[in-house]
Parts: sequence; structure tokens; C-alpha cells
Amino acid sequence: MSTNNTLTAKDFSSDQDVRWCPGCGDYSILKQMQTVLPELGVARENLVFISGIGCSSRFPYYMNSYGMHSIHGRAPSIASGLKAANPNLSVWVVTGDGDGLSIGGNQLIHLLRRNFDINVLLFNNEIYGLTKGQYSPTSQLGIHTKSSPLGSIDHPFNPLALALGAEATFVARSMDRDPIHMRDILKKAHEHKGTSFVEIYQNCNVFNDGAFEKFTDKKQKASTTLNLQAGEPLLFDNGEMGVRLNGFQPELVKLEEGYSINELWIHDPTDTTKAHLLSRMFGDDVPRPFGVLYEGKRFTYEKAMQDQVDASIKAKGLGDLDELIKGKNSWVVE
Amino acid sequence: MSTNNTLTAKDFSSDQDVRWCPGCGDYSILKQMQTVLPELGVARENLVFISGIGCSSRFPYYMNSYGMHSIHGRAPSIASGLKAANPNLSVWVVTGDGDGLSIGGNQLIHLLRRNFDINVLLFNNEIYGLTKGQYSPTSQLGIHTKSSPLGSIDHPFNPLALALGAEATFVARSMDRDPIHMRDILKKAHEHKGTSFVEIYQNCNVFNDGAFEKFTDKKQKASTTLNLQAGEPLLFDNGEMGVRLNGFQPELVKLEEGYSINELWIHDPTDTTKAHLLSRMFGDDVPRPFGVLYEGKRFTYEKAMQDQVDASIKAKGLGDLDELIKGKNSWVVE
Amino acid sequence: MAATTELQKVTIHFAGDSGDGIQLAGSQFTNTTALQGNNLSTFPDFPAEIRAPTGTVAGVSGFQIHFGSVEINTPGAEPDVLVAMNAAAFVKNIKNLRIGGTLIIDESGFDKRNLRLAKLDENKNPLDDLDPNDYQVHRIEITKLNREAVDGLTLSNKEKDQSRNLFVLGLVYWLYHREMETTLTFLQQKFRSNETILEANTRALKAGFHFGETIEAAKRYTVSKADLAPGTYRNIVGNEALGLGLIAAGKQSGLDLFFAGYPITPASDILHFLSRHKNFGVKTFQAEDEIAAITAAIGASFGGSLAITATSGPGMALKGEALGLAVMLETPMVIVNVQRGGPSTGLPTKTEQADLFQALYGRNGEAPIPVIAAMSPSDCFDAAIEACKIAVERMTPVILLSDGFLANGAAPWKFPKSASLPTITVHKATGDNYQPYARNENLTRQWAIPGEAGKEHRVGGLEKEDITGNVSYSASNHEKMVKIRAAKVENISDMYAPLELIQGDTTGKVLVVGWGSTYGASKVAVRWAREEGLSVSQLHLRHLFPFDKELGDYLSNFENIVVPELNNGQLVKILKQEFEGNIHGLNKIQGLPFKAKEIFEEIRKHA
Amino acid sequence: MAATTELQKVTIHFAGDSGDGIQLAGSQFTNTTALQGNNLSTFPDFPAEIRAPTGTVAGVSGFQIHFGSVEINTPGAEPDVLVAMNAAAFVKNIKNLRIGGTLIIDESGFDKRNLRLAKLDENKNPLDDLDPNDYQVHRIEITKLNREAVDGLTLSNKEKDQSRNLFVLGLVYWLYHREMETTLTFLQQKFRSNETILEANTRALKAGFHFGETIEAAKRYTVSKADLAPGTYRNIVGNEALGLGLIAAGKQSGLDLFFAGYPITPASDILHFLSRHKNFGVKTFQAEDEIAAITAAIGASFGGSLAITATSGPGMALKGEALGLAVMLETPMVIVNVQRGGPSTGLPTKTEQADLFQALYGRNGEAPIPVIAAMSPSDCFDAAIEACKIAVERMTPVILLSDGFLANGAAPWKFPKSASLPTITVHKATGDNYQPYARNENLTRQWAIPGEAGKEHRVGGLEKEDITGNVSYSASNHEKMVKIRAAKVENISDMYAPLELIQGDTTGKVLVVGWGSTYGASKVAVRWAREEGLSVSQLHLRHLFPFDKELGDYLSNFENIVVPELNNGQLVKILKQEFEGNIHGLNKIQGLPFKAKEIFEEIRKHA
Ligand SMILES: Cc1ncc(C[n+]2csc(CCOP(=O)(O)OP(=O)(O)O)c2C)c(N)n1
Ligand SMILES: Cc1ncc(C[n+]2csc(CCOP(=O)(O)OP(=O)(O)O)c2C)c(N)n1
Ligand code: SF4
Ligand code: SF4
Ligand SMILES: [Mg+2]
Ligand SMILES: [Mg+2]
Repeated sequence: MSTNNTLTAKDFSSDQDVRWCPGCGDYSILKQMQTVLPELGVARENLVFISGIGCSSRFPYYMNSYGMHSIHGRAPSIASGLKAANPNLSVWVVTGDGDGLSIGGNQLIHLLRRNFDINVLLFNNEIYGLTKGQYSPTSQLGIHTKSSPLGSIDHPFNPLALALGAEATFVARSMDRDPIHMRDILKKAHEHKGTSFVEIYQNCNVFNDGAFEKFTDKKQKASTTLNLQAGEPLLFDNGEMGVRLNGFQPELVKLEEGYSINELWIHDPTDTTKAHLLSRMFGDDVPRPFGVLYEGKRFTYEKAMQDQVDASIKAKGLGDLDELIKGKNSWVVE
Repeated sequence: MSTNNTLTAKDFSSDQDVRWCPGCGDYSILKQMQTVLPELGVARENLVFISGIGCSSRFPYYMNSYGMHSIHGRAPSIASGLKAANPNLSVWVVTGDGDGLSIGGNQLIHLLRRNFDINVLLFNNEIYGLTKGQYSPTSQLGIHTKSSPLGSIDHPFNPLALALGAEATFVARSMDRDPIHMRDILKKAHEHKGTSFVEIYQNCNVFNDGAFEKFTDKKQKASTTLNLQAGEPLLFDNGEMGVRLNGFQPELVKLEEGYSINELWIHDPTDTTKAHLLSRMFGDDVPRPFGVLYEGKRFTYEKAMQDQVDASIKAKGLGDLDELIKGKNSWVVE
Repeated sequence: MAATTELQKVTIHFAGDSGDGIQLAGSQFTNTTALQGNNLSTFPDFPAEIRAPTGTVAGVSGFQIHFGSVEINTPGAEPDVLVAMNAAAFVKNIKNLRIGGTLIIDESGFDKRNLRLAKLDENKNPLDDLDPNDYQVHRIEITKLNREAVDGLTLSNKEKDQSRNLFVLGLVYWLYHREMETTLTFLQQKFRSNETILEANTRALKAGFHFGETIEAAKRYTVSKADLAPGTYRNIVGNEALGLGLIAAGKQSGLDLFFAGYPITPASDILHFLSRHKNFGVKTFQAEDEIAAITAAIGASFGGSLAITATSGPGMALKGEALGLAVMLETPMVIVNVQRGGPSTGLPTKTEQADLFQALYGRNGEAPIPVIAAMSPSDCFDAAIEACKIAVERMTPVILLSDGFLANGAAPWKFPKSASLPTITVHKATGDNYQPYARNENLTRQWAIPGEAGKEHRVGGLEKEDITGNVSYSASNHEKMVKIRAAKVENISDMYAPLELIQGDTTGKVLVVGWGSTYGASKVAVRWAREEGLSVSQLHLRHLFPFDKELGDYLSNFENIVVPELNNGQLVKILKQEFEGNIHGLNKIQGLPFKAKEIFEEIRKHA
Repeated sequence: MAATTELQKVTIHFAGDSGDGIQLAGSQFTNTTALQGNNLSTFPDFPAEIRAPTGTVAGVSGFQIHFGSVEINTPGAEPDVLVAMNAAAFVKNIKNLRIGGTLIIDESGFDKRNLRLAKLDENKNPLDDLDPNDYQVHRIEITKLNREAVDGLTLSNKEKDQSRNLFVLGLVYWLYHREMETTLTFLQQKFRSNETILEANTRALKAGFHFGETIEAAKRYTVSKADLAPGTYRNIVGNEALGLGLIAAGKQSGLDLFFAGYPITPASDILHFLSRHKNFGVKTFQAEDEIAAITAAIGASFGGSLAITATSGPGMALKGEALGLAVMLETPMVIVNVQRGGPSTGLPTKTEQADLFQALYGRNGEAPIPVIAAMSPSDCFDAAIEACKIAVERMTPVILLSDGFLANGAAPWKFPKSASLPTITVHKATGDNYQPYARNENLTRQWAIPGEAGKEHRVGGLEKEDITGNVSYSASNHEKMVKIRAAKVENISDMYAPLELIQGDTTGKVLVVGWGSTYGASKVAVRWAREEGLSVSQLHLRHLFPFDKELGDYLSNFENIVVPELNNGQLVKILKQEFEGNIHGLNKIQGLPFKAKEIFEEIRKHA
């Protein structure tokens, strides 16, 4: 009963009631995932979603595939073990800003470094949703939450900069409110061989409503977001504005003021330094980049692991258990 | 019995026998620490060393100060709690590449993000010393160790790049074999207000001998290392070679071939992008930078924490326990 | 006009969608009722999801309150009143409603969609099937009435409907002769920045209250003030009492309070509470995980603070290694575990007592740590102070167990004056030749805090030499230190107040031995049994390790020992390790507190 | 020429600085002795530091071997021969040397510096004070002689001295009529890339051997082949046997072996061993920490591998939360804890059995996990296979306890043919309508592995509905599932071979009940007691949870139960939870194994 290629989004939807708050950004991500899957050509039985704990981490229950809703912060390791055990599976980690960057920080950075071919979707709502609204490692400085009634004093992580620092080979950003963009990024993440780290801005309308409104609001979006496309110049504000590099300094320029499109920064996702600069376009004075900031090539961990097994078998022959038990120095008592 | 300013290195040496292997790089670091301390003007009673587990982590036992040899990987959190409790202490974390970057990765990156005024010394010997020689998250790819008899398949961390990605405000590199350099960096780390992250290349002559010989060997050193000094051009090979920036690309140039010193990259440790580039000068084809790669300014966590307490007392008055117990809605039964 | 009947006690269960504001209505009813001088006990019970799917049984949020003019020890078993805002709430709870009880229904929650979501036949309203002799049923178009009440305000229907909970609260207030004052003040506070919402809620509450007049309710009820001991009272939930106790302990010890925690249900509110009271010199640290939280607390303790961390079961599991370090360091700190349903993530919003074993044994090596448990919401205050006192005075980590039922349950509290609180004496290092592991007569070492000149020393997790604290691999020293650490903890029972029976004689047929939140249900069950003339007594353990010295004597004077626990039998096993006798476990593992009846029936079996 | 005396058994203790190559000499002597057909048991004992300070008592590394022609169950108590390479080694061990025993000394290790480092009077050589009637003393200038032996090689003095261990080994070989062959072959392998070093070591060994001729040793000894059961034997240390067992279990189950570990003494060698045998299809994963290791194993298990993780106490403490998840998932895996001295970092290179409580209870909620323990180095093989068999056939995590003594201790092993190993049957999901939590008669669920079409399903740590495995917050379902998980684990005792006494009658005065590595010492102690005519029997538990069904019957037939443990009393407490009787703990907490005498004396007290 192997699944064929004529699956639809619905085929990837499980029979479980979806239990997010009405209006939660998670719905859209789920929908885009289910929508894009038929195009990826992954058989349902080879698809696995692993999550930790958090609102976002309920994701696997809603996917008609294999899945595990595990413990807080450890999905990257579980996924690593799974991928090591069976490199043929398409393994997706779904995590949150708390799950992935707070308790699970160590597991995440080591996954990125090792570069298993796993896709990590980090639903960043800049809050702990499931535990009802404490600030997270991505929350804005000064935010007032249940655990920071006088304002948070925690300088937040910049998730993409952290991922780059941790040797990630694929780093991208998308948002819940832009289905087309998200589907595109999900597809690219899937295609990348190695760990794909995708941060998705996700609105928690109950505990941190509007955290990303600036980027998702139809009116503001054009001027606050930068849609990255490989080989294309960095344009925003409906093409009226562009980004150019003045030495190291990204500079926002108005095209009508005489700047030509040829002077603009052309997006090259294979350039690590530029990826770094893009990840640091993080303030209020610059548009926020969305898309694939970086994609590099490195062997995948599961392959190197399998290669050592294969090479070892080739070199020594498939292990003979009796020989091994006997060891090198045995003697007979008669 | 407060300690005065006329202390010498010996006053910082405890009565415990030092238990590292003869020839271990740890000795030198200990010695430089003890040597530099009298200059820092920290009273012995205000000095605390916190370590995890590993050869390097035995450090506190040898310091005549307060100290804790804690559990594996958690020194950053212990130090954070300590510093929060008493911001007046001079708190030093001593950790290893295993302790700090493997099991303790999460604690480390969160410390960096929070920016407690703590000095972290990571003794990087690219191996697990205490457990007798397994590869670590900084070991070279392909290294043959007890746990990687066929060669390690783990792409290593670049500790300084990771620290920068984790929002560190002070990032430096030194080496066990250069006492003067190390003392200078220790002093600068101490002076920096915020978390100072110092990676120290340390030779483990038993399990990973010569890992850094290239950089420490008198003969090779000049051409393999780049001594960073704020405001100075990037020169190496006894001033014969320099580094210049070709766009984003660091380029090694021979000064005698007509390149002038004025064209060289002038080290500016406050420039985040340049710090990034320096951290990524990590291959065999470029000299390895030593010194302070980056120093930025950000409020310290312990101060923000104390400020909230103070502000809260100012706003609401010093808490009255009886009022608090009583709450807002009480009633009397007679 | 409806006649008023005087009742001794009443149980009301509010139930609706998790978005319906049930918890708010419940806690408002609780506060009002407390202020009206009743004794009470509450039990909030809500889904693990933030907003579980609307209209489904899984999405039902419940709040039960038991109040009266008599002693109240449990949130009640069979409610006298069930408020059901929709079909799912009805389905889930109707079986509990006492025959003869009152059912208050929002008709609009029984439309086809709601029936379907509640997995009922959408063409058959179950209300139509109710036998009118069974219950007093009030089928009310609450949604419609409420929309009328707030008519004219510029609110969407959705926003209007969000005040329905106040409407129904008003109605129940009317039915039970409650005053609206407390809630009106609360609303003014809460919605001070949004006048329209404030107005809607105020109108809803009043409309509900006045609607009481119009319904065909034959009766109103009143519940007189409870005959409480004279004193000043307030209403309190367990987590808040616990937080208060920690602040009080800080004051009593003269130490700064440092609290490190990573959010987890049902412990997070302790962090929230403390973070609101920084003007008590409290520092709160939201750590990146539970390991960081406990190790930050260890650091703060090393630095001279009264250091606390709080979590629930899964978080506690992560702290095991650091607990071992705290044992080695012999440094004071309190680790709070507000238990919830396990194993693993389990039933995160439900209550359970299944982490006792973990508290006693969940770490490597011989690592004895005192364990104490709170037994009621207000007792969380005393238990927190005692935990801190043991920790500080005996230089040891202490584990304090609470649970979800205590954490969120409310009860009136005759709170003490701070002047009457226990003193906590800090064992500061004195003299010149400081030896970190020298000990006094009860084996406590002295605390030398960084910043004190001349007492510089190093501590750590390796075995340490007696007295000097230097690292030691000596065989005999290790055995000695293991025994010293054990003896030191055993000695702590010296500090305990004498163990006393809660009820009954010192000898008899059955002794009920409980711990933690089973206190109230046991108390009622034993009272019932004694009223029936059975030979039953009640003992309740605050101290799980080490046990009270008198415990063995008490046990030996009863033919049967019954140990009710919300787990699969943990204290019962521990008791058997040390004591002989017929020790029987009574176990409930449903994520719910005991009903007094369940314990009562078990007592009967053995009496 | 010296006369040769035939001995039944001998204990030799090699001691020197940790840099002296004592462990190498010891293990070479062991291998040679094993190949010469003796029975044997060894005990390496070394400092926690990589190179503890030279010359100090703390820096002494020791290796004891007990070998003979008779049955050998322990590494011996009082050595017959002490080899002491320096004063510290002498000071540390002389008190153990049997009166009448042989002392072999390197004189150059007793210079002023060495005496000072050993905290002795530097002007007084303690050797001068020895009563010549007490011991046979050989004071040899080993360093000097050895330098002469390797004279001419281009080596520094330091490098030359590094072969002293071979010199002394040669001498002991001569004394006990051992062949040099095995060691010569070993040296050729080890130093194949450095001829000079090879030459030095070879010369040193031979020089030592020949030096035997010249010393004034009155006697040489010989120890005949042991009367071992016929079969093929090899020498093995516990960690290697354990690794072999895991590989064997992989083969027997037809599953790929996946091992995830984070290095920790004394468990790391399991990782090292397996990483050398990838040609068995073994994948080894050095994780970033213990949490990652166990969760990677959980992932691999979910993916259909035979998943293993191994650690020691502190690492085990970190795995508690994930163990709970494994319980919920009901997925097969084995968690090995090679115990060491605790609590906290404790005594990392010493042995202890103090993690039993942690294995049984170290996690939140009701989370029963089977626990089994290995009892001898070679038994680590069988225990590993049994752990895997239980895990796979009953779909559960299993905890396997070993300890530092077993891990590094060696013994001859009559190894089995692979054809005779137990089969391991995988419980793969079959049929069409896969229900993840449907169960067979022994309550085991079926394993559906990603990649199988039509069996897609989701699992997780929240409580799950019986049969379907969907998330369920139902009260009654939770209780049901807790009981099912408990019953499922209880059922595992069905799989056990019948519990049998090791020695003695089924009824009597004293029953010695041990577990783990106390096996050998108990065996000798009970044998001695029985030889004295005492009414004593021996039972040894492989299964700590659930217990063997017959255990209660055995216990009830003895007046006294003696439970020797290398902890402060853990199994003894667990036994008391379930069984009546006079159960006495015998506890040693010194980081050292029991001596048979210690157990023997306790038996005497109760017989
Ligand atoms: C060990 C452990 N600690 C704490 C928790 C409580 N907890 C559950 S989810 C969560 C944070 C969720 O935040 P995030 O990952 O951002 O997910 P969101 O709910 O925002 O999608 C926490 C702290 C837990 N389940 N387990
Ligand atoms: C929880 C835990 N896991 C594992 C260990 C074992 N361990 C001790 S030190 C160490 C690694 C040491 O490496 P590193 O930090 O690089 O220090 P080094 O010895 O190289 O200085 C390990 C794995 C431990 N002590 N505790
Ligand atoms: S709490 Fe926030 S993140 Fe969680 S389901 Fe609700 S809206 Fe979504
Ligand atoms: S093992 Fe290596 S790091 Fe450790 S003390 Fe020896 S030389 Fe130093
Ligand atoms: Mg979040
Ligand atoms: Mg290292």
C-alpha cells in the first residue's frame, strides 16, 4: 500500500482535531506544508515530523505521516538518530523559539554543525505560547510578559545569525502570512541536502499579537521586507528602493534618486559574508530580509556515517560474529 | 583581613598540588592568570573561578580565591547566578572545548546573549582530555581518536564565529605558548564590562599533541598568526605580509610587492562585520588571527537586574511583608 | 419573589469552552465568596491547549467551588449546581451533578454545530431528554440576552459574547446572594485601559444578576458566614502562598531571595508572582532551561543568596545531576516541584503525586536530600518557609513538593503576622581558620560567602576530604563522607515540630496516613468514618524524608494503615521499607484529586 | 638455580606512578596468564587524573591479578606479591601484602624526592625498617638495570625509563614461569611504527626475565592450568563483553545496531569498542551530551534500529526526562549505566553500586522500566543480550547496570558459539488496520517503522489513548494506561530463566542475596562459610525489576537474608518493600569491591 504521486494536500492531513487557538499563525504553516507536500514527491510513509513541546510542536499530530511529539527541546537529536538509522526518510523538525532556542539550543546548534539532511522549521512567535505567555529568547528587549512584568532585560538571539555561527548550510526566513513565499521556502528547504534551518515568523494572537505585523501587514510590508531571490538585486518598496553595499555597510537607496539597479547588491546565497550581513539586517531602520539568506554545500552526516560502515565492511569484510567473540587470543581446554 | 594591593602571583596560588600531565598547556595558562591578577587590582576575596568538568576545569583548585569545580558544562549558569547574587565579584569561568561547546553549549550561548560581566576562558585543546582522548566539537574533521578510529565525520565549530552568532560582546583568541599575549588578553577580558569570551589554544600533549604547533612553533608562527591590535594594520610575517580587504575578501599581500601599509585592513574591534570576517579566517591558507576580534558595548545583565529591583523599590517602596501577605482582599472574623 | 433557603454548603461547577472565561468567573465567585466569610475550596480544571478546539469535550474548561458555613476541606464531589455554557460542557459534567441539583444552561450552546462538536446527535437536544424530576433546569438564552444587555456598544458580536461569563456569574451571584462589589472593582482594574470592554462586562454582570429576578427560580439560597476562628482572612491559591512563603523566608533569614526558573505548568505562576515583587529585593531569573535554572540557583547560593528553583516533573528530571552537586556542596537551596500528571509530558494540566520517588531517589549515588510536602493551598506558605529554614539552617538542598491541585486551588487563609513567623538563622562562617567541611554538633558546615576575606576556598562535585573539603579519593574518607551526609540529613528531624494526629485516637483499627494534597479529602473521609463510629485516625505527613521520629510509634498502634495517594503507590512502598504492619495503598491515577467518598470507602474495608 | 614450587593460586599487585605503565604490565600479565590456562580475576585501580602528580600517593596506579589452578572469583584480597615502583606505591599498598609475601621494589623510586612526595621522612627509607621475617624483599635497581638493558638506543633517559614496566613484568614472568610470547607479539603490534621503542621494550622485557636468574630469589613458582570445563576460552574485560553482547544482539534480532553515547568514565570504552566494529553494520554516534545521546537513540529506535546508549551515574541523571518519553513511546532501547562512585562527580574512576535507586525511580511520574545487572566481566555479554531481548520482544526501554569493577576487570571466558545464542524476535506490525497501542497477550504493542506504507502514525509524550495512541486527557484512560504500562513490565518476568541458587540448600539459616559485581566475593564467602559447616546459601539477582517470581519463596525459607552492596543500602530497601523477613544490609562505600572476608564475617554473624 505504498502511496503514489497523485496525493493531494488532504492526504497529508490526519484525522485529529487541530487544537490551536483560532487565528493562530500555526494554521497557515500547517496548510502550506500540506499543500506543498504533493509537489515534493515524498511518499507519505517516508515522511516523518519530529517536534518538541510547545504550541508549534503539536504539528506532527495533524500530519498524516509518521511523527513524534517528543520532549522539550530535543527534536533535533531525535531526528538525527532517526535520519542516521534510515537516511531514506524525509525528516522534518518542527520547533518553536522556546523549544528550539531556549531549552533546545544545544541540540539545535550541534545539528546544524553536523549537517544531517533534516529540515528544521522554527516557528518564531517571540513568546512561549503553550505555557501562556512568558518572554522567549527571541522576544524583544523590554517586552512586558507574565515573567517580565517590568520589561524583559534579555538581549534576544538573532536566530539566523546564531544558525550561521553554528555552521548551518541553509538559512532562510519566511512568515505565516505569506503562503506563496512559505511554500517556496519549504520546497527549497526540502531540496537542500543538509540541515535546512527555516525561521518562520508566526503570530501568536493570544500572547504576542502583532509581533510581526510590521512585516505582514499589507500596507507596511512593501517597505519593511526585503524579498531575497538568488541572482536578483535587493529591491523593496515595490522596486522603488534598493539596497547597495557601501563597503560593508548596506545602504538603502531610492532608485529614482539616480541610483541604478546595476549598483545594487545582487543576492548571492552562497556568499557567507553577505549572508552574515543579511542576517544582521535586523533593526528597525532596515527592511527585514525574507527568503534564503544562505545555502552552502557540505557532505551530510548520515552519508558520512553510512560511508564509514560501508568502507569498513569493504575493508574488513562483513563482520563475523564468531570471530569477534573469539578475539585474538583464545585457548582450548580439553 | 582584606587583601591589599601588594599581592604577587604567589598569593593567588593555592596549596593544592597541580594535577595536570607534565607538559600540559594548562600550566602556562594558570601561571599567566596568577601573574596578571595582581595588576588587575581585584581583592582575592572578590575573585571567583567557576569551572565545569575536564582537565581544564580543575583550574579553580589551584587558585587561592573562591572557586567551584562544578558539573559538566554548567559553569556559565552557575557563574550567572553568582554574578546576579553579587555583582561586585570578579567572576571567571574556566571551561574546555568539551565542557563549554559540547555539553555546555546551551549554557554558553545564553550567557553570551545575556552579557553578564563574566570572563569565560575556553581552553581549546581540540580533544576530550580528562576522558582520555575522544574527539571534541572543535576537533579537526577526520581526526583519529578513540571514538573515531576511522576518522571523525563531525564538522567542527568555529568557537569565535559561534560566539559572535550568539551575540557575544567580547571575543578574543590567545594561546598557551605566548605568555605575554595571554596576559594582555586576560587583562582586556577583565576590563571589558560584559561577557568576555576568550578562546585559548592549549596543547594536550598526551592526547592531541601538536594540534596548534603551527601557530605556536617559533619558526612557523610569524607566517601563520596574525596579531590583532586595535587601530593597527593587519600585518604578519614580521611585517612583510599584510591583509587587505578586496571588497569582502581578505587578501594576503606582500608589502614589498608594492602594497603600502596604508592599503591594509586596520583592525577595528568594534566593527561587527570585520569581526565576522576575522572569525572566518580559519583555514589553512590564511594566518589565524589572535587578539581581540570584537569588543562591543551593551548593558550587563546583572546591572539591569539590579536596576529593576532598585526601580521597583523606588516606585513601590521597600516591600512590606505584612501588606503583601494580607493582599488586597482580606476580611476579619471576630 | 423567590424565597431564600439557608444552606450549610454548596458545590458549584462552572463549565464552558476554554475561551469562555470560565476560570475568570470561577475565581471571581471564589473571591467574592471568601470575602463574604464562607469557608471554601476550589478546583480549576482546564485543557492542556491554550484554546482547545471550540465546542468539543476536550476543549471544556471547568472550575468547581465548594463553599459553606461549615468546615470545607475539598472542592466537593457531586456539584449542587452545574453551569454549562455549551453541549460539550453539559456532556462532560452532567453525570456528576447531584440528583436534585440545579442546571444552568446557555441554550445557544446547544445548536446543531455544538451538538455535533460534542459528538452528540445533532438532531436531538439532550436537554429535552432530562427528567424534570431529576434536576432543576434553567435553559436560558444567555448569548442572546447578553447581546441585548450590551447593545449599543461598538463591539463585534464576538467581543460582545466574551462577556457572557459575567452574565452567568451575575445570575449565580443573584441565586446565592453574593455581592457584585468585588467583581465590579476587579473589572475596573482589569479593563481600565478599555472603557467599552469595561462597560460591556459591567453591564453583563448586572444584567445576569437582574435576570435572576425574572427567571422562574423557585428559590434563592444563602450560605451564612463560616464559623471561622477569629482573625484576619484572605483567599489564596497555592502557588501564590508558596511565593509569599519564599519572600517571607528571605526576610526571616535576612538573605536576598534569588529565584531561577524555566516556565512549566503548573509551576510557572511562582515565577510570575515573584517577578512582580522585586521591591522585596527579589531577583528572578528566567533561565534557558531547567538545568540552567538550578545551576544558577547553585551559583546564587554559593554567592550568599537564598536560592530557589521551581519546576514540575519533567523539569525535575533534568535537575537530577545538579541536585547531586548541591548535595556535595552542602549549600542551601530549595527545589520546588509542583507535580503534574506523568510520566513524560503526561497530563500537564492535571494533578498527581507521582514524583515522590523521583524526589527521594532521582539522582546518581548516595545523595540524600530532605523532602517535604505542602498539604493545602495556604499550607504552601508554611511549607515554603520550613523548606527554606531547613535548607539554610542545615546547609542542604531541600525538595518541596506541591501539586497542580494545590497550585491552582483556592481556600481562605487566616494569615499570620510576619512577627509570628519562624526565625531562620544563617550559619555564617566565623573565626579565622575556616575549614569548609568542619561541622557543628548537628553536622552542619559553615557558610563562607565570596567577598569575605580570609575564607577563600574551593568546593566541587568530587568527593571531598572531611573537614578540609579538599578533593579526596581515599576509600575510608569516602565511606565516612557518605555516612556523614546521610546522618546530617537524618538529624534534620530534630527540627520538626512534634508529629500530631489530625483526628482520632492514638490507637485503633485504621490509621489514614497521607501526604500532600490528599489532606482535605482524607480529613473529610476520616470525619465521616468517625461519625459512623469507626475506629479511625488521621495522620498527615509534611516530612517525607527524613520521616518524623514519632512515625513508627504511631503506625505500630493501628491494625491497618491506609495510604491514599494520587499515584500507583509510592509512599506506601517507602513506609514498607522502614516499618512493619498492614500497610495498604489506596491509589488513584486519574489526574484528579480524591473524593472524600473514595477514601471513606477504603477506610470501611479495613475498619 | 631457584627451585620451583607449585601453587594453587596467587595474587599479584603491580603498583607505580600513573605514568609508569602499570596498567599495561597488568593487562599483559593477565593475557599471558589466561593463555597459560589459569583461572583469573583482575582489578585495575587508577587515579581520576590523566597523570596524577608524579610520586604522590594520589598518583599511584594499581593493577591486581588473582590467578590459579582452582576457581577464582575475586581479584584477591591480600596480595602474595607486591610490585612497588616507588615509595608512594609502597606506602599505599604495603599494609595489604600478606605476611610472608614477596615485595619487589625499584630502589630508585625511594630517593629523597620520592620519599618526600610520598609524604615520608626523606632521610629514612622505610624499606630499611622492614622486618626480614615478614616479607621476602627484592630491592632492585630496576631503573638502573633497565637503562643498561636499553643502552645504545637513541632514546632519552625519560624514554628509556618508560620501558621499566616491561623489565619488571619480565621479572615477574620469570618468577611465575610465564611465557614471554604473548607480550612480545603484543609489543610488535603496538610499536610497529617505532622500531627503537619496540626494541627498547623487547630488551627490557627480556632483561627483566633473565635478571630473575641472577637475583637471590630462593624460589620460582608455577601455577598449573586450571581445571576449567572443556571448551574454548578467551580473556575478557566487562566493557568489551558488553559491546560484544550488543553486536550479538543486533545479529540475533536482525536489527541494525545504533549506539549513541557521550564519553564518560568508566563507560566510554563501550563507545570505543563499537566504533571499531562498523563492519558489523554498527553505527556509533558521539553525541554532544547525554540528553542528545538518549534522544538520538530514541530516534533511531523509532526508525527501526536496535538503539543503545551507555553512560555512568551523572550522565544517567541527565537522561531521566527522556527515559520517561521512552516509557510512553514503548519503543525498544537499552540504557547502560556503568556505575561509578557518587554522588555528583564523586569518585569517577572507582566502582560503586549506588545508582540502583536512580535506575528504578529516577524520572517523573509512574514510569516503570525493567532493570537488569551484570555480575561478572563475561556476564556483561549475556546481560547485554538479555537486555536487548527484553527491550525488543517487549517493546520497552531496559536499563542495564554494570559498574567500574566489571567494566575494567578481566576474567577468562568460555565464550559461546553464535549459533547457541538466544533468538530475539522483533514484534513488527502486521495487518492492515494498524493501531499503535493495541497489544498482544503479554501487553506488547506492535512496532511500525517509518518507511512502511499504511502504518503512518504519531506517538509522543502526552498520555495516549489505549489502542489508538491518540492524545487523551481522559481520567479513566490515564489510570488504565498507567496500570497497563505497569502490568506490561511486570509480565516481563515470564521471560526469565528459572531463578536458581548459586550455592547451598533451598532452606537454611542465611541466604546471601547479591546483585551485580558482588557476585564473585559472595561466592567465595559463601563457599568458605559452607566449608565451615554453616547453613548458608547464595542467590544472585540478575533482575532488579521486575524481580524473579520465585524470589519471595526463596527468601521465605531462610532465617536471615544478608544483602551485600557497594552502596548505603539500596536493594535491601527494595526487598523490604515487597518481602518480609530478617533482611540485613551489608554495605561498603569505599569505591572498592568487597573482599570475600568482609562478606564471610557478616554471614558468620547471622548463621
Ligand atoms: C522539560 C520541560 N520544561 C518546560 C516545559 C514547559 N514548556 C512547554 S512548551 C514551552 C515553551 C514553548 O515555547 P515555544 O517553543 O516558543 O512554543 P510555542 O508554544 O510558542 O509555539 C515550555 C517552557 C516542558 N514541557 N518540559
Ligand atoms: C554529565 C557528564 N558527562 C560526561 C562526563 C565525562 N567528562 C568529563 S570531562 C569530559 C570532557 C572534557 O573535555 P574538555 O572540556 O575539552 O576538557 P579537557 O579535559 O580537554 O580539558 C567528559 C566528557 C562528566 N563528567 N559528566
Ligand atoms: S497560544 Fe499563541 S501560539 Fe499557541 S495556539 Fe494560541 S495563538 Fe497559537
Ligand atoms: S590529558 Fe591533556 S589536557 Fe589533560 S592534563 Fe594531560 S596534557 Fe593536559
Ligand atoms: Mg514560541
Ligand atoms: Mg578539551
